[in-house]
Amino acid sequence: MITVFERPKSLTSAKTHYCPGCTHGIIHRLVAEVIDELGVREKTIGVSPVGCSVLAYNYFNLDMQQAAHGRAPAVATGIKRVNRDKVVFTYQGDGDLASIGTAEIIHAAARGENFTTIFVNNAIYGMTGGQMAPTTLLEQVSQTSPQGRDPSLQGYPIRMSEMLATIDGAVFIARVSVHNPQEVSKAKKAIKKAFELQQAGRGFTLIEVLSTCPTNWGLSPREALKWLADKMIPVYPLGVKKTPEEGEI
Amino acid sequence: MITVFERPKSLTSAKTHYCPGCTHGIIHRLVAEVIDELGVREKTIGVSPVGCSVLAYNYFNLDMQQAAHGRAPAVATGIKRVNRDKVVFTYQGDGDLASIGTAEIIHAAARGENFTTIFVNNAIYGMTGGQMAPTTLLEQVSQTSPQGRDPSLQGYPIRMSEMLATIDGAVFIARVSVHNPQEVSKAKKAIKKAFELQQAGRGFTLIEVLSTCPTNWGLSPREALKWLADKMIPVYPLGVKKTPEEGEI
Amino acid sequence: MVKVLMKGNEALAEAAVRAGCRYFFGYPITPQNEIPHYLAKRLPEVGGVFVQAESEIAAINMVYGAAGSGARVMTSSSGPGISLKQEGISYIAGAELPCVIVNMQRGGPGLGGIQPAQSDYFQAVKGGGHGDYRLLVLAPATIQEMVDLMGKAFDLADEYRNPVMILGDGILGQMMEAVELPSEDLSLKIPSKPWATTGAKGRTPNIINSLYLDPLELEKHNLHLRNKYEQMRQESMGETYKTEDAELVLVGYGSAARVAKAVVDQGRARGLKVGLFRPITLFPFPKDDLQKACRQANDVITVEMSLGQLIEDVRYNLEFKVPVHYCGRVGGMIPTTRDILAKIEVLANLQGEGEKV
Amino acid sequence: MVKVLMKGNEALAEAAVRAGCRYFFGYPITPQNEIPHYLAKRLPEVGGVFVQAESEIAAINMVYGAAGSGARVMTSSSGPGISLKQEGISYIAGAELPCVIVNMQRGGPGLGGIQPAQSDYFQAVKGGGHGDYRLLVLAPATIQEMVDLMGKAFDLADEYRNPVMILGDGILGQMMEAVELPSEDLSLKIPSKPWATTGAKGRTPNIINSLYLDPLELEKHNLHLRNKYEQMRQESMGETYKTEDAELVLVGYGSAARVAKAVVDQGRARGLKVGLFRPITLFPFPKDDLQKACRQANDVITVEMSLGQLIEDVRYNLEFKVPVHYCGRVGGMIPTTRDILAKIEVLANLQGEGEKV
Amino acid sequence: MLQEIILAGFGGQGVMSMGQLLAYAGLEENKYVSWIPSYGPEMRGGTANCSVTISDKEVSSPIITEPNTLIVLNRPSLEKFEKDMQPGGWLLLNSSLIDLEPQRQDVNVFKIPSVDIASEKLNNSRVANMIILGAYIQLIGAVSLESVVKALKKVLPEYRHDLLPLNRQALELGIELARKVL
Amino acid sequence: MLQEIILAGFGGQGVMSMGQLLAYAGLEENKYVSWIPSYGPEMRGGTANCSVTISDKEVSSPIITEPNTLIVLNRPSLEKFEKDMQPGGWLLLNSSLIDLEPQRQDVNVFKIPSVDIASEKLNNSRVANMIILGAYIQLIGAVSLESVVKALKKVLPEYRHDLLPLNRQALELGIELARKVL
Amino acid sequence: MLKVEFDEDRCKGCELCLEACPKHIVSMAGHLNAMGFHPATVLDQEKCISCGFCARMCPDVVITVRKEEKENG
Amino acid sequence: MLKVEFDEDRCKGCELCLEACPKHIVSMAGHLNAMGFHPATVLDQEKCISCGFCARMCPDVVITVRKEEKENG
Ligand SMILES: Cc1ncc(C[n+]2csc(CCOP(=O)(O)OP(=O)(O)O)c2C)c(N)n1
Ligand SMILES: Cc1ncc(C[n+]2csc(CCOP(=O)(O)OP(=O)(O)O)c2C)c(N)n1
Ligand code: SF4
Ligand code: SF4
Ligand code: SF4
Ligand code: SF4
Ligand code: SF4
Ligand code: SF4
Ligand SMILES: [Mg+2]
Ligand SMILES: [Mg+2]
Repeated sequence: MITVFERPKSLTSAKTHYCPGCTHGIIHRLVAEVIDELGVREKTIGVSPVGCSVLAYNYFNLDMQQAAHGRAPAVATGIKRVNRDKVVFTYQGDGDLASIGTAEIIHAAARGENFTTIFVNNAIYGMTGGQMAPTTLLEQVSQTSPQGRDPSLQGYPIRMSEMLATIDGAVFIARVSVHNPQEVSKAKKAIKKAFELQQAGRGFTLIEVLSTCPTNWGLSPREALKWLADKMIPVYPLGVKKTPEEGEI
Repeated sequence: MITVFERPKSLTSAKTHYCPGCTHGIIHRLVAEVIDELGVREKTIGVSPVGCSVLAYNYFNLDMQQAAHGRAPAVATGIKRVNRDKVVFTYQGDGDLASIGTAEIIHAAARGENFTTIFVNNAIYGMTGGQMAPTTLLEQVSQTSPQGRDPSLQGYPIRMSEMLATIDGAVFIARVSVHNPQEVSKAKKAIKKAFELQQAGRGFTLIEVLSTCPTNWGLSPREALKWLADKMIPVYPLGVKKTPEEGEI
Repeated sequence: MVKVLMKGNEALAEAAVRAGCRYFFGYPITPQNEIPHYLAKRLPEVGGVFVQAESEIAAINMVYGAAGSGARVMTSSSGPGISLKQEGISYIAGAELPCVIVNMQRGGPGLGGIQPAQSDYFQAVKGGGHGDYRLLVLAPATIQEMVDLMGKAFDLADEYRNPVMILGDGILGQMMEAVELPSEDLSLKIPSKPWATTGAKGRTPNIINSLYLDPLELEKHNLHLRNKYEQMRQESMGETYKTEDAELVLVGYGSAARVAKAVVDQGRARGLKVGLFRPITLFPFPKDDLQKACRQANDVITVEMSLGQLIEDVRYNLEFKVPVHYCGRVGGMIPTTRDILAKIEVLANLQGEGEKV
Repeated sequence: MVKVLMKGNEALAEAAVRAGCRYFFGYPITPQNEIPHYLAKRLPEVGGVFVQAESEIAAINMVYGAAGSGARVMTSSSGPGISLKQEGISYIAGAELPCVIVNMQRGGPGLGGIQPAQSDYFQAVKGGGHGDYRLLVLAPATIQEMVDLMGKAFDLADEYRNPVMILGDGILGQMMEAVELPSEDLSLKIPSKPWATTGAKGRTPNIINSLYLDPLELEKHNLHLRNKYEQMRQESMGETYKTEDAELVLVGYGSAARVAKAVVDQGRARGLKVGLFRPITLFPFPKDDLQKACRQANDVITVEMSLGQLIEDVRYNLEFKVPVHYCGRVGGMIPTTRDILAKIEVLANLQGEGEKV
Repeated sequence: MLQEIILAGFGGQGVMSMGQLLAYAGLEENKYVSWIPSYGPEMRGGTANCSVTISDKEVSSPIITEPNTLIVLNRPSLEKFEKDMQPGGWLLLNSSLIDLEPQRQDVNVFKIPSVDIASEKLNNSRVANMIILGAYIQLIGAVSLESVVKALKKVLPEYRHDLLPLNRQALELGIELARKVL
Repeated sequence: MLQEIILAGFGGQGVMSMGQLLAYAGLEENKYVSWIPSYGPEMRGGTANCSVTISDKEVSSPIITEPNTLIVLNRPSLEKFEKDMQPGGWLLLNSSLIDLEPQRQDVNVFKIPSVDIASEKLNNSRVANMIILGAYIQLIGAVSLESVVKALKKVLPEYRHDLLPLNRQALELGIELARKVL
Repeated sequence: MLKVEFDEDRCKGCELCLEACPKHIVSMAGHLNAMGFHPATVLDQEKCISCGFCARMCPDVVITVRKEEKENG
Repeated sequence: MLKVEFDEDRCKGCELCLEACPKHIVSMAGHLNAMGFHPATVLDQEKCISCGFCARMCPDVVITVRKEEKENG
């Protein structure tokens, strides 16, 4: 018998604190698998955000820094400028990256900082108990949009990937999802491509991963996957938003 | 004889502290003319930034608030939410709006805040003596890009208008220039349209105005106009980047 | 009015509404999230506005704009978020705008933890932001007091045109206690604000500003502010409990003072002459009341949930006339009556010995 | 070595380079802009990196990342920018990372002005950010001292794994003075940093973190930090000038101390027994040296460019044993020798009268 | 009288509202009461708990480190809190879900298969908590049945007041069970 | 000896480097020196100024509120600073550009049409400042000609050392002019 | 060795694996694990095609999947 | 009244008006104004077509432009 699937080396054996069915766990694993496959575990430095994934430093079997809320791209800039030959990534939620950390992610992209961002968009603030995120859908109920998000009061969802794709320093931007095994495979491919471009010194790369928050969506884990597919994807279309010209790589 | 051109009422008679030939002065005047023409001087509240135009509160004959560096859109949000029937605008430089205030402008746009931003892009930090701005051109020399802006060290210029045009809450985004009388007229029309859309309660409007900084560009005022036309416009193409669908207004 | 059980954060939010607050700008952070949650529902009911800002920085600057337009407005946060607001707070103080800022303290530094602490004392009372400015700082110890001080906070803010901070902690925010709310006074008198930016209709323009390029002008402005801070002294408040004959006085504020109060009774039960002084305003510090409360004291102990911050102000305000000792827990730990009693007994013994010499 | 004339900001920047600093992250603000201007040119020459961050917040968090990776790294700013860094500074202190932060103070609050001031004293020494932490704070009074303290700052930062602040002001940043630079020591010994994140090659992962969800753990961490701060006391430094027989001691730091020093000579020329105590470390405050310097003093005057901040620490550290008076200018104004002499003479007269009674 | 109660169970088991009910009942009797939840980024489905104080005097800290009453609805909660109990206190446990034996010999233990009883006797497993609360009333006597019922009226929204009789029944069942033990 | 000099003129007139040269010359003579510019968002083309202290003692504050020497190159500067001068001090003014008469009777005034002289005598208006500096050397004697020339060598980049003779000539011309006055 | 193996004590009972399995052979056990969840399990190992879908969807890295080695190669 | 009038003391001598004038009639005066600039001026008022270009480009609102009223209208 050969093993076709087991825990990647770049994950520790710690049990996560994530809620049952929360897809943060899948995304962690994908990142770890990619690091394993590229053989860069001992030269990778990760940055965990403030959000449900704040404790990612306990789960990745890597050198890690824990960054202030929204500032992971700045922290990663500091790390990468010192460790030019290492692989650096940030792992950030939508509150972290698309709200308080808007300036940091945009300017890391504009500077073409040579690291990779894994952007976990679950359309909610998970850790603090379900407040509206910039990515919360119209009509979605949250603790701070109790009547459902109303554009005249709370504005419109932001499509970060599309926005970041307008920036010259960003070389690869893609939106993926993890709501079924096929999409999980695609997500992994995109993450791998981003890391490879980083290794080639190409500049800023970001993978937006649509993710579930069953707890704060008030759904079962399985319902949450369906909600993601049915409600989120129409607003946040999957696909590559920016990529280096064909043949360039 | 009829007067075809004189000082608008919405400007005070104070002499400005701007350097000779600095087009901040032209842009001030255009905003004041529009306010005069719309007859809203007594119901307009302006927000001045931190930058060369910090003292705009001395030049506009209006109720004004002076905002912290980059935070004018947040201040304007506070003002407009209290004064729903008033006209509110911010006046911001490129360091203010495109660097430290990136998050504030993007989220004011995303919330569709019903005010108007006059964004003065002169590709430099004027007030602090000529440091690189996010909008500084590649190869442009500044105090903090002494060898000329090199994308591998300092990244790429940001096109804020194009980026903001991806945001649903923004209704009208245009880039104009003031390097000759024709463009000045067009700039005024764009500003007027933005204010009118605000009065109609349509949401966030922004006019990016390409402007000169002869002092920190190291050029005479007339050379500066030429540099703007020859060097800046190719990187920052003029035009409407987003507008409400035809017929909607 | 009947007493109801309410969570501290919610009671505080409702009290703000009843004090005429119609604008809230904030950003989520534990342990104060029930304030935005409550107000997101409640403010629209009274024609007010709730905005979840993109960050604490945006929130405090929205407060600046709204306060400059004459509204009763507040924001709330905790540790890291309050740090981010420091520039904005300094601007608000510099531009002399009235508003209320709530800090439900948690353990630090850095991300720290989310359990109750009092580690932001200095930041609140000495001015964590740049420049010579002060906040009025109110420190409730019960939910009832939190509610009562909320009304007071808005009044003081308007009176002095100065930001007022309510310095609570995770306990006060999260716990439920019986509380009596003030009535919804529809004829609430909010002072008129002729300086506010509302559009210069029929008057010269109003300017909200903190910039004074001429140093002589800025000095004048600073001296004006200092006068105001001096004036504020008259607002200082403190509570004394059994200090008349107290040979040992505990000093603590907020949640820590609750524990200290219980210790007074337990200590007295053991025959120790213990009393409590509880500052209610932390700035201005109730110096005279403290000195009076410690008149008989041989020793003073500060009970605090910080590494020794309050103790500096207590020593300072007692002018080193009485030895002041520290008894505290930090990082989310709460001093227990046992901790404090133990400390008291050590002192009592020492003193006994001291007297023998 | 020969002395050269250098602008304070540039001398400081060059001294940082010679102390092994290879990374600078900052954002423009007057009156410290010559630091980034200089380093934008200089750092690439020595294989270092200069990044103009998008904001002060980004800058301090870049410092966090670089410091966590083991580099000698610094940032600099002034008033409003330093306020914005408070959250980041608290994180750096919490995660115990070494770095140097420069504050070239200007007048506040809010946008204030851009002329020299010392109004950020409390923010620097009491911790303007949240949580119980302290910075080591160094206050040079000359450009030479600024250069000398820069090397010291990096060493102390590494030794204590703590952020060190250099608290200057617009005068020290903008003026030129003669200065002797340390040699470019290519064999500079920077301590090894086995805790840094460099990729977990052949070892268990390193984690840079300030989060401790368990309050007992966070308390432990806080107590560890407190021990460190206690340890730092041994680093306290102060300068005395003619205090041996001084009946009146002036206390001031930085630029204000320069003026005070001139006053000592002028006062002595008039037959007054005046001396100066100048704290060089503001945290830890050189308490013993201060007390020693004031042994003969009937009066102490703080000379400060703030509304009365230093005075609180001076009183505290003198334990109210000597009356302490205030003599200051604010908002960008500089105390003149005339101001101070006038104050001294008032005191001298009062005392004369006092003695008659 | 000083009752320091910790109530703990899985997230969805209703320990929070049970605690609030107790606090409200104390308030009905003009006692000083406080309630405080544990809060933190603990895994949902993990342990949730709250602390309730009912006292004749002002409540010092609402955070309880050594409860004199512990009400646990699941096994991890028992494991977590048992060791902190004051000697002589009461430990009430939901034996329908907890198969573990308590370790402490110096506390009084009362096991109630509350879910089973609720299902069997009242045909509604959702009032299991009320049975435990009934037992608490009987065993400790800190609040009366009437106070709890009054509190329920306040806590339940008007349109659900039809549930009051059922809840009262459950409370009485708990009282009955506990009475047998004493 | 305590020289507190304010030098002021339009932005482009070179007052800043003139001040630095003076400070350097003082340093050559092992004096305590300081130099500090005015800084602020003043309009370019407006008034720029710097303060130079040359002293036998440590410099207290480099910011000068009452200069004993004032060197002004344009009219607004004269208007701005004249009133602050110490009585008995020296006021040197560039009369090529300043048509205004000084008001103060209690200071010594020396007017030099430096631009005209530089153009006429040296065929190079750019060394006008050096003529004024020469006058300063002669009138006040705080630093010597040799020190200023040494300082120039340090301040000028190597490849422009060919300008040294011309500058020396200008300095000497200024000395000469001032000598006649005394 | 089993084709599909569950590290039962890590399972949070979220059922994502159950949803993902093309062979519908994943079920939730009747008992509770140490964390208090009904853990997922595969009873009919025979039917498993080692596609790994279950493991790919498991957020908690509970599942190891193995394949029979082909006879040749 | 002049067609094009300069508030001389506000002029900063930037020459933007000079550059803008289609009739090339704006010139810089030989003297300095109070701020120390050579102010702009139009000597040949006759040639002015009142197009306002100069005023539109002036950052310092120095210029007032007037037009002769048409006889009819
Ligand atoms: C400066 C600061 N502000 C706010 C918080 C509180 N906070 C912690 S996590 C979080 C939101 C996280 O949401 P998101 O980034 O979407 O991550 P998720 O939990 O959804 O994965 C917030 C606001 C904080 N810790 N620091
Ligand atoms: C928080 C803060 N950071 C930095 C500064 C210093 N500062 C003042 S103006 C300015 C840049 C202004 O540039 P820009 O916005 O482009 O305006 P311009 O002067 O070019 O019109 C900076 C960095 C400040 N006042 N406050
Ligand atoms: S709260 Fe939401 S995002 Fe956070 S762990 Fe739970 S399910 Fe995941
Ligand atoms: S510095 Fe530049 S932007 Fe500022 S006033 Fe002068 S020319 Fe204008
Ligand atoms: S490996 Fe495939 S077939 Fe086997 S249990 Fe998992 S999902 Fe089902
Ligand atoms: S996906 Fe993983 S955690 Fe969820 S039920 Fe299956 S094995 Fe358990
Ligand atoms: S109005 Fe037109 S024609 Fe007349 S001076 Fe001005 S630009 Fe020239
Ligand atoms: S554009 Fe205005 S300021 Fe410039 S030269 Fe002409 S009139 Fe003078
Ligand atoms: Mg999220
Ligand atoms: Mg600019």
